[in-house]
Amino acid sequence: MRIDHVALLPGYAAATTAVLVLVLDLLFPGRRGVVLAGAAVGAAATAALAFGLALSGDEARFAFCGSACSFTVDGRAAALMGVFALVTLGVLGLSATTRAPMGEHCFLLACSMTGGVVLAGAADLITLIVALETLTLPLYVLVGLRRTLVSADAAVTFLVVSVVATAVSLLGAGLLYASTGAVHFGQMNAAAKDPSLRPLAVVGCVLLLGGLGFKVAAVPLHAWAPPTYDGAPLPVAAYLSTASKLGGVVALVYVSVEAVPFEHDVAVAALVVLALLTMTVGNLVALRQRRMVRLLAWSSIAQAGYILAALAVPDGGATALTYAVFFVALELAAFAAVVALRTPAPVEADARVLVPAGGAPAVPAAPAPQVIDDGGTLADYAGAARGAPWRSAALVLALAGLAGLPPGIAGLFAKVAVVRSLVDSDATWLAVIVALNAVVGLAYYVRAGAGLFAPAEPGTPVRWPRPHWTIAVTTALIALVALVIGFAPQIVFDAAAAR
Amino acid sequence: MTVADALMLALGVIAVGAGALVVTSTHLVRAGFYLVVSLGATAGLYLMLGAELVAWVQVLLYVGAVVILLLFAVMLTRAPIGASDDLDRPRWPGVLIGGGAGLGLAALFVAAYGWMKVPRPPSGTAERLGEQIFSVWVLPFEVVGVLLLAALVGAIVVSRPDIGARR
Amino acid sequence: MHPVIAYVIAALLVGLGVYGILARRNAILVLMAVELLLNGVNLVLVAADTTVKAALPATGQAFALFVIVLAAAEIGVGLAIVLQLYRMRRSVAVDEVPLERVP
Amino acid sequence: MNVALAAAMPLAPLAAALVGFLLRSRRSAAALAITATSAALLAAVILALRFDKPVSDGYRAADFVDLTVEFGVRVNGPTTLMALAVGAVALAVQVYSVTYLRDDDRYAPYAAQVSLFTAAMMTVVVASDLVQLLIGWEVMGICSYLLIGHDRRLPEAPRAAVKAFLVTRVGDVGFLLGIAVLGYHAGTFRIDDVLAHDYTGAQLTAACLLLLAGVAGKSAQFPLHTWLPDAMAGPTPISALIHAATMVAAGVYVVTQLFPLFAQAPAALTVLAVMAAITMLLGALAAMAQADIKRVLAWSTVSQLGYMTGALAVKAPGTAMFHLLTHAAFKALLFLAAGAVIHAVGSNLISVTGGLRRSMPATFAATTIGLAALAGLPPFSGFWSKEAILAAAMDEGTGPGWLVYVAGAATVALTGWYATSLWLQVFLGRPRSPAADHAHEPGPAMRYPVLLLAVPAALLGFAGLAGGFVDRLGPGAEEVGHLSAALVVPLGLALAGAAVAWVMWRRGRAADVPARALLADAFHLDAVQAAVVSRPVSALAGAVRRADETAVDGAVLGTGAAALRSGTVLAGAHRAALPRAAGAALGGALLLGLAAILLEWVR
Amino acid sequence: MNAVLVAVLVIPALGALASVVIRSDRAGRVAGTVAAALSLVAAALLAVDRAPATGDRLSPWHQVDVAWVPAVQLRFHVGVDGVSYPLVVLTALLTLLCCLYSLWQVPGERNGRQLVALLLVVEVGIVGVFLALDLILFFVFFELVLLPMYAIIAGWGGPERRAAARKFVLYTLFGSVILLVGLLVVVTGANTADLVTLTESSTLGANAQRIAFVLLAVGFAVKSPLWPLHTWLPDAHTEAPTVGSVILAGVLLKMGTYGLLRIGVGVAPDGARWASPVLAGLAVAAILVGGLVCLAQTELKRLIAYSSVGHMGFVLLGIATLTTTGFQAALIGNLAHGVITGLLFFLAGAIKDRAHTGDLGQLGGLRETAPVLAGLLGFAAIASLGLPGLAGFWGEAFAVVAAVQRGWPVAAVLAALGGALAAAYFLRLLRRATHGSAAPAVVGLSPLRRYELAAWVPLVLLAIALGLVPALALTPSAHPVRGLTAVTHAD
Repeated sequence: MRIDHVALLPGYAAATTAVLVLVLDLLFPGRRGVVLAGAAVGAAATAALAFGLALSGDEARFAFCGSACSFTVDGRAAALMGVFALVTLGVLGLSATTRAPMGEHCFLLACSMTGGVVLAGAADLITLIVALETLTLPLYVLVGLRRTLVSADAAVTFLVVSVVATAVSLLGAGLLYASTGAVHFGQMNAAAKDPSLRPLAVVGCVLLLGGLGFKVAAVPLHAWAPPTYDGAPLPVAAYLSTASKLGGVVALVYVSVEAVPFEHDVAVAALVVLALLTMTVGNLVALRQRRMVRLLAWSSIAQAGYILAALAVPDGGATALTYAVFFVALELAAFAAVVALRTPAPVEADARVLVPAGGAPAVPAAPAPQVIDDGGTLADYAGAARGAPWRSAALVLALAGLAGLPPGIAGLFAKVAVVRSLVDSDATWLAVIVALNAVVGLAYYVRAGAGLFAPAEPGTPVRWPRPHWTIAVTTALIALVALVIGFAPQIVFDAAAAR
Repeated sequence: MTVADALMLALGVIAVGAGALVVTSTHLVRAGFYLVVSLGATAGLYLMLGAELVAWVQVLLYVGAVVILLLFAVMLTRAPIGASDDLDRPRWPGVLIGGGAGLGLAALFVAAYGWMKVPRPPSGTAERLGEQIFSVWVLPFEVVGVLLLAALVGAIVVSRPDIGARR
Repeated sequence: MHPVIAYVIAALLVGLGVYGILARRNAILVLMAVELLLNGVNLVLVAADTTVKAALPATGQAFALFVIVLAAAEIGVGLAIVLQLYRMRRSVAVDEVPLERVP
Repeated sequence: MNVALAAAMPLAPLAAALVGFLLRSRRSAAALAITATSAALLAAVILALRFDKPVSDGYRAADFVDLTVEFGVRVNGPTTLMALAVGAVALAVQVYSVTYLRDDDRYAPYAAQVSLFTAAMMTVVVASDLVQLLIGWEVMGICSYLLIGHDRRLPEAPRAAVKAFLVTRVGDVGFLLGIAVLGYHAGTFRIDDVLAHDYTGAQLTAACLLLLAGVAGKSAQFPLHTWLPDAMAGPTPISALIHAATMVAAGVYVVTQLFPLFAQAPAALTVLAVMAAITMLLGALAAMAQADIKRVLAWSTVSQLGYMTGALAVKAPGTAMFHLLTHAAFKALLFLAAGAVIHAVGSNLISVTGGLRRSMPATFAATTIGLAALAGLPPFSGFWSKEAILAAAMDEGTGPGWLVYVAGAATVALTGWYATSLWLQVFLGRPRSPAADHAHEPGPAMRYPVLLLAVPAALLGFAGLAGGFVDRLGPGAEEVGHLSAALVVPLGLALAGAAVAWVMWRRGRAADVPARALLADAFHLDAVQAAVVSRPVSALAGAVRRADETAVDGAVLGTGAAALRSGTVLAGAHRAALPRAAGAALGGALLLGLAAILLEWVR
Repeated sequence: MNAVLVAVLVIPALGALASVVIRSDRAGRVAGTVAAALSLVAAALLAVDRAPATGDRLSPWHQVDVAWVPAVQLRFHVGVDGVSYPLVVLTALLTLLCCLYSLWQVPGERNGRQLVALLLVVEVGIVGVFLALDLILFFVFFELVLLPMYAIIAGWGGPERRAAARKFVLYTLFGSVILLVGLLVVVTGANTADLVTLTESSTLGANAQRIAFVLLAVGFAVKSPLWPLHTWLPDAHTEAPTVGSVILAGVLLKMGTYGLLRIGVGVAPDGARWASPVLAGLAVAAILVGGLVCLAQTELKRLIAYSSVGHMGFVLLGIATLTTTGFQAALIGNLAHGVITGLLFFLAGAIKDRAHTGDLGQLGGLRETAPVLAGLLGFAAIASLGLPGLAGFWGEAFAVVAAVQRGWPVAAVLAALGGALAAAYFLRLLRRATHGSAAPAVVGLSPLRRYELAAWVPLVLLAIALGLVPALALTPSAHPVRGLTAVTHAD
């Protein structure tokens, strides 16, 4: 039983962060700033350790090795750990004005981060699924913490679909074990000789991938995403659409590339089907969205489709991860800009949204309009370009990047990478479909972006209050990162390819 | 057709039957109790398959905790104790997909294993399993710890609105 | 003994769980159905130990343990959330929870 | 030196034109234009005097790698004569215009456009490269367009201008293609090299026929002649310069320059002969029935151009050249004189003139000379050139030759008729309107050019007796200056025509020609053209536009709309409750599993 | 000199930045204009001390080659040669003129510095496209143009601007994504994205070349635009502000034709030869359709836009012939169309701004009320109908010659007739707009301003210069063009 604790350092750091937050919350009740700072420091430390690990050496590190290891940290895994930590850091930065209890908010985020960090290194199905569950479960709660009808609905939707999906992937994992007799990626690969058990393996593989598809909101396991994002507090929605999705991508890559290459063509077939459905449905429905967050949600569904498409070709894993990282940066930038633009109203407003136990409407009620604490409709952004030019610029940058156009060059390179890997493995037809979907995508990104420049309709007093300074700084930093990796994308490409 | 098979069949019939009642009964509370029965029967099956530890954990955790939780929830949601007819939605999707899944899987297993015969697994695997968990599976074990802690805190913070009101 | 019996039972449990998830209106009943489904999965895992030549014996049982714990955690949080929903709506009927939202 | 002189002929007016477009005051504009034109004329004169042997020089202007275009000059006998004629007429017109456009506030651009035209015509004359020639050729066309449209008072002017340009442009399509064929096979567009190149018969026939299309357009040959009569909407001096003396003759000139090619393409020459025969008869017949002085002259121009092309058709380019020069002289004279008459009576209509003999003696004398030359009465210039053409046609002897001869002879009679008739109606008898009563001679600036032009119109024919001149006309000028007994036939016909006209005039029925309406409308060829070309094209245009907007663009918009609709449908599918999400997830998983199994089985 | 090469790209970018960050509107516009002027100087400087020709197909005068993203084989490899140089200068010139124009006149008089900044960004993109010697880099610059142009149309355009801008951006993006696939087919097939290498020694299989060329051709055809992929153009032109139309018609369309020649033909010569008849057929169709639609068109800017379809048809016909004559004709045709149509749109904008209508039915008698404007319009129209002696002639006449050369008499005849059609609709335009008696709409027009003349006169002079001295454009490109045809005829 070999355990390389260096490999585990980021994990330890993450878990410690969670505990630290809990302690701080006890020691300094009501001191939101302290708790937030503590969590941020922890996340930063995790990120630092992870990237240090990534740069430390070329050879991979292993832990918990019996006949096979259940935890492997190579350059790619370490970098992914770092990304998880950074995303968490960013979301923490955006949470300064969240109306959720800060202690629990930060604690749950830290737990989720722990799940992500472990997931990045997971090398067997059990660890993978447990880590993934750790990444997800705190989010049920976080989604519900807005304590409005909408967010309660969102939480339940998320919970039910997620539980179902977990069950499906567990069933798949079970069938895989039943057919291969192993759960460690390497060994599963080696096993699976018995032809009579192949059907089990096939179905298991497909079910596992399908279940994991839920995390990236792949059609048909996508329907939870829009209501959940829209109901969740904005920072949590940001986290859902970035870290959580990245987790799904990592899991998919590990499973399809590491665990079940022996069922590769089946996996590919499944992934292609998922990819086509996902990108097309996502883009088409996004065309009809009127609410900013829902539009982002549907667009992120479509983006997941591109990732799946990349996964569907041999050695598309690196491309998929690359795309995912670019996407995470841009999506986070978009949400950051939305948060910065939609600065929550004063706290007193709470009383109006918090439906007191007892007298609640039995029918779904629209949220109290006078309280700005969600993404709002596209029309709500009219005049932003004039009132808040820099925040709008950040949003436009992010949207352009998501559409794959300059100035968001990161997105452009992401698209190029995916199309390239598709063309490279003679899936030109799929490349063309991806390309055409990008056109549909631009249609709604442009609509959202142009909304910022539309003149604010008279009557509604549109004011753009200065955001909390942490939100401002975080937004600036994230936008900067999104811009910079556009000009130095090779970093990401290398990290995604490093083994 | 050995004794073991007969026993397994019997337990299986109980488990499945109770399960069927769980998803069809018009009494919330009774559904909970049927769930206990079904889970218990499954625990028996675990024993037959030589997985004592799993069986006992099942009994303790599920029958002891989960079902109690469920029943509390039933009460807290002021659900009618008696029969209520609004528990079910249109059945056909469930029948279609559920039936498809169950029968499909069953067919799959039958096709895969047929009437294969295996020696009855030796009992007393508990300690082996225990040490395995604390050696090979210690990482997921630790992570599960974090997970449970998160679940605990989460459950508390969600179910106590006054926390949200605190600043 | 013939493991196929266990497997078929597991399959049927899974099917019942799926049916329950789709056919029940009450969120709590839905969660019960999920338990049933996961129970089926566990049975598959445990039964697998008897049939497959495992690289590491009893892996299925270990897996099953973890699944039980995961299920428990999910139920815990899940019920809390369902209760919150009940506070908001005075009802736990899942088909009153809309996916679409009128802006 | 000769090269420099030749280059100066187009460049001087060109410079004047470019500067002239910026000028405002009419005085400076007039001074500039006249100076430049005089310079060009002077250069032409010196060149004509100094000319000894053909020269050609130029520089590579455009490099298309395996084809090159050269700008340069190419001087030979006909060049010098043509340059002389162009320069002289241009100068006369410039001077004449100063007075004629006395009260026109857009005189300055007018003068610049005339200068530009002069430059373009000179370019055609001296061009050493087919593409360079094409440049001059088309710039002439645009100038003609601009100048026809100059008169803002005439509502029909813009239409006539557009028609003139478009009809010639259609011909130029052929011209361009012909040049392309020649240049492509020869690998160059230099005229000397093209003439030297050895083409296959098919290539030559194709190229020559294509070139003829352009010639027909510019030189108003049937069936592309319809623009010339309408072009009379332009100011009279323009009609004299462009639509009588120079531009319309350019087609003939170009053929003479390229004649070695045509000589090897008998098919093209036959076509040319038919074209010429129809054109001269058509022109003469139409001229008989016109009520408008300028239109009479315009149709007579068409008919005379028919003579020239006829000469070309019978392989007598020199003779054609000769007639070109004499025609330039007397037709310019006639137009300018007509301008004086119109200026005096304030109308183009013959019916308002009459008895101008006394009030406008100078104009009367000049017109008499011009008409006599037109009718081909000895000893005026027209007589000599026309005789030469008919003689050449007779010598040719073949079918085309006879065709040209017969048509020519018939045309002589008709020409005699309408020339005399015009002369009698305008100048003799009694004034038929108060305006004609008070008519008076125009100012000197208009009078002297007329009188000066009268000199060559009267005497240019005798140049045909001078050997040196005949040599300059280039090949195929054998008949020039040689009178034979055969000339009694056309002469007699001409006199007969004149006599008939006199008789009819005496009876006061000068105007009522048989089938007047038909002839006046030139056999309704305009209507035919409109029905066959114009209206179908505009109908097609409308159809294409509709198709482009509904079908092509419709497909695009349809795609967008379809995407939106399907988006709506799919979004509608999500307007449901939570269980559908779970159902979708489970159902999807189930379907994936089944699909996988099927995939497994088919393998 | 390589510093200058980079400067041509950097100066406008900095200018754009400056004009955005500077608070005062006026100062911002001035800063941008200065940057445009500097970039024009830099662009002009590119012609001096050229490197000796190394290859015989593509040998840049100057080049900069830096690794950027090895993972997608992207190198920052830019260079200029005889084919791209004139276009670069034209781009810089037109941008400068548009900036000058915007110094005084901005539609709606709202935030002109942003407009100037966008113009400069567009310049960066277009110049980058012309300079790029790496396929992926080419694509990056190709995409860079999209959103700024969208913003120009949507921000400063006419009443229907939103729809038009939307159509523009989506349609052209459709083109460029197809283009991307084509480029990547080439890159993955030849395992390099370096244009010089690919052009000098194409290792692409015949089949790959065909697929690649079809995809590339579709991509570039949308941009050019080639019938029947042209319908975004009329709307965009009609709604765009004057400067937008000028840039759009003047240089943006050239990215398509340039790309088709430089990349389509240069990289996939076999594919080009295989597809050239179809391309020629579509080009001729474009010429005729463009002409006929113009003949039935009643809106000034729309008419000019459709005339662009026809003119670009000539350019594409020239390229399709795959002869040196055709290529040279295409290149000079590009320049001529840029100059003349730019001028036409300037004039159309001036007329619409004054008369408040572009409907030919309501215009008329312009030469009575605004003789200079009418004269310039006449000049531009005559130049645009391909009158010999002006810029437009060479491209169109020699496209026809090239068709004859290639042995496509029918195409030649139809194209030449298309030329006659051009004359028809332009003279119709002049007759409707300038001749006749003054219509009420054109009575009392404000006189021409000095800055307007300043923006137009260079184009007028250029049109004359290119017409009389075509060598200006033809000489530098002679060498590379010879090389290109050497590729396409290597059987």
